[in-house]
Amino acid sequence: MIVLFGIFLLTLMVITALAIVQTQHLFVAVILAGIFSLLMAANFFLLDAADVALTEAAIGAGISTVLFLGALALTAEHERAASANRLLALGVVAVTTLIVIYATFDKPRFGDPEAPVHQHVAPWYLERTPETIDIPNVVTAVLASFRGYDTLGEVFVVLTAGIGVLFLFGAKPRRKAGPPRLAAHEPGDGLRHYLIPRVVGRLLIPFILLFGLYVQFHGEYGPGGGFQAGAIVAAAVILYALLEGEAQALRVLPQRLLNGLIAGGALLYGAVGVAGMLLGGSFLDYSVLTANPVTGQHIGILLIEVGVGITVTGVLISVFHAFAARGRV
Amino acid sequence: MELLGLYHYWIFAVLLMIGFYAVIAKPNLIKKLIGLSIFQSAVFLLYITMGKVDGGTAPIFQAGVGDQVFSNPLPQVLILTAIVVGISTTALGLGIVVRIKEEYGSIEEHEIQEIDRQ
Amino acid sequence: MALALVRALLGPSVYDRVLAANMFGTKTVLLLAVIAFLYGRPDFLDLALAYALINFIGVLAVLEFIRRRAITSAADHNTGS
Amino acid sequence: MPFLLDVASWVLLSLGGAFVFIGGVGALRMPNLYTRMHAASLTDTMGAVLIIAGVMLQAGASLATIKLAAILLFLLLTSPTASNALASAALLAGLRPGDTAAPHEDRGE
Repeated sequence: MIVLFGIFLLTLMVITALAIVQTQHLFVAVILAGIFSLLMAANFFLLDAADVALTEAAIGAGISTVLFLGALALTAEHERAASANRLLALGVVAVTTLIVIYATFDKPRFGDPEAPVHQHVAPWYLERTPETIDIPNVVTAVLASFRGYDTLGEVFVVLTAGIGVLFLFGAKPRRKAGPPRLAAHEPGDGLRHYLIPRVVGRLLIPFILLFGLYVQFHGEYGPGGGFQAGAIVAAAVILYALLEGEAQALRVLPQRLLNGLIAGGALLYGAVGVAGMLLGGSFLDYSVLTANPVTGQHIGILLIEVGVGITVTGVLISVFHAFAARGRV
Repeated sequence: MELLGLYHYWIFAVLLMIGFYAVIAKPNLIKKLIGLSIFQSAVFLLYITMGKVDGGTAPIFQAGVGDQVFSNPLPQVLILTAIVVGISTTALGLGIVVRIKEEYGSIEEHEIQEIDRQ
Repeated sequence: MALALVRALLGPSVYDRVLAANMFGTKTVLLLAVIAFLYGRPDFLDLALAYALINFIGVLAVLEFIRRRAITSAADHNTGS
Repeated sequence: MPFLLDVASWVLLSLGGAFVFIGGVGALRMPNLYTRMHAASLTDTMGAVLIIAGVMLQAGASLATIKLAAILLFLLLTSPTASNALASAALLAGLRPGDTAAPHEDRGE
C-alpha cells in the first residue's frame, strides 16, 4: 500500500513539474515549486530518509519560496513567450529521456537488498556506528564523523556561496535610465500593519527557535542536525524580518554579527579538526579529544553540528537580507 | 511487478528531463534556475531511491528494538548536505540574475545577447 | 486524500494556487503524521512539526511581495515586464 | 478496550479524511477565491483536528501524543493566519469578493 502511495505521489510530482515548466507566469512557477518541494519531502519520508525529508521541509517550505519571491520582486514577473529552437530542445530531451529510461533496465529492482549500493561501505557504517560512536542516528554519525571531510567541504561551499551573494550585492546599483524606483514611499516596515499575522507570528517565533535548537541538539538521537537546524533558525529570523521589517531585524541581528557567524561556524568546524591533529590524531579524528574515544566522538560531533548550524543560519539570513535590501533601493 | 520496481527510476528520468528542458529551452533566466532545481531534485530522488531497502526503516537505532533492517544511510548523508548546498548555490544564481537585470534591464536570454552584440 | 487537491492545483488564478499550496501544506502535515504511525516510528513526528511551524512563512512572503508590488506600481505604472 | 480505541481512532481518521476530501472538492468547485478559501479552511480545522485526534488515540499516552498536540496547536494557529494573509494579499491585488468570474491569471502588468 505504501508503494502504491509512493507511486501516486511521484506521479503528482511529474504533473507539478510539467505545470512549472509550462506556465509563463513566474510567480505561479514559484508557488508550484513550493508544492513540488512538499511532495518531494513526503516522498523522501516514504523512502525512509527522515533526515533528508526534514532538510527538504526546512528549506523548501519557507526559505526557497522567500528567496525566489525576493528575486522576482527585483526582476520581472512574466517570461516572454516563444523560443525559436523549441522543437530542437524537445527532440533532444525526448531522446535523452529514452536513453536514460533504457539505462534503468539495468538497475536493480526498487528496494532490492542485494543491490550493489548496499554491498559496499554502507553495512560497515551500520555495523561500526554502535561500537565506535554509539549514537542512534547513523546518518548523523556518517555525516559528522565517518565522512567529516565531505561535510567540511559542503560547509565551505555554503560559505562560499554566501560570500558570493554578499559580493554580488555589495556593488551599488547603477541608476539606469527610466523611472527611478521610488524610495521614499517604501519604509520597509514589513507587515507591521497586518495585525493577525503579526500577533501569531510573534507568538510562533520563539517556538520555531526552540524547535530549531531541539533539532540541532537532538540530531544524534532522531532526525536532525546542523543543516536542518540552521535552516529552521534562519526561517524564524526571516519570519521576524517579514513581520517587523528588515531594518528592525537587522537591528536585532546586525550584518556584522552575521558575517561573524558565517565565518565562525566554518572556523569552529576547522578548529575541531585541527584540535584533533594537535592532540595526536589525524584531521577531524574526534576520538582523541577526550580520554574515552566514544565520548570524544560525541563531543566532536556536537561541536561540528553546531559549527554547521551557525554557518548555515548566517548564510541564509545574510542572503535574505541581501535580496531584501536590494529591493528597497 | 518487475516493471513496477523500476517506476521510481522512470520518474527520475522524466523529472530530470523536465528540468533539463526548462534549462535549455526557456529563455528566461529565473525559469532556468527553477528548472535547474527540478533537475537537482530528480538527482536527489535517484540517490534516495537507491538507498531504500525493502522492509527497512530509517537508519536510526531504536532502543530495545533489535534486528531491524535499515535503509542505506550513505546516500541520505550525501543528499542531506546537497540540499543545503543546493539552496545556497540557487541563491547565488538568483543574485547573479538580479545583477544581470540591473545591468541589462532584462532577464531574457536572447535580449541579453542582443544587447551584448551592440 | 490528497486527490481533491491535485485538481485545486490547476486552479484558475494566482491566488488559487497559493491557496492550493497552503492546503497542500496542511495535508502534508496530516499525511506525515498518519504515515509515521503506519510505519510505527512515532519519533518522526518532528517532521510534521517542522512543517506545521514554517509552512505559513511562504504565504506571508506572498503577502509581503504583493504589498511591495502594490506600493511600487502605485507610483510608476510599469513595474514587472 | 484496545479494540474499542482502535475502532474509535479509525472512525475519527475516516471522518477526518472525509472532511479533507470535502474541503478539496469545495476548493475545486466553489465559484471564486474567497468561497474557495472558505472550503479550504475546512481541511485546516475539522480535518486536522479529527485526523490528529485519531492518530493520538493510536499513540496512547506517550511523547508522541504531546508532539501531536503541539502539531495540532501550531496548525490551528498558523493556517487561519495564512488564510488571512492570503485574503489580504488577494484583496490588495484588487480581487473583489463579488466577482464570480475569477480573473484569469494576474491582471494589470
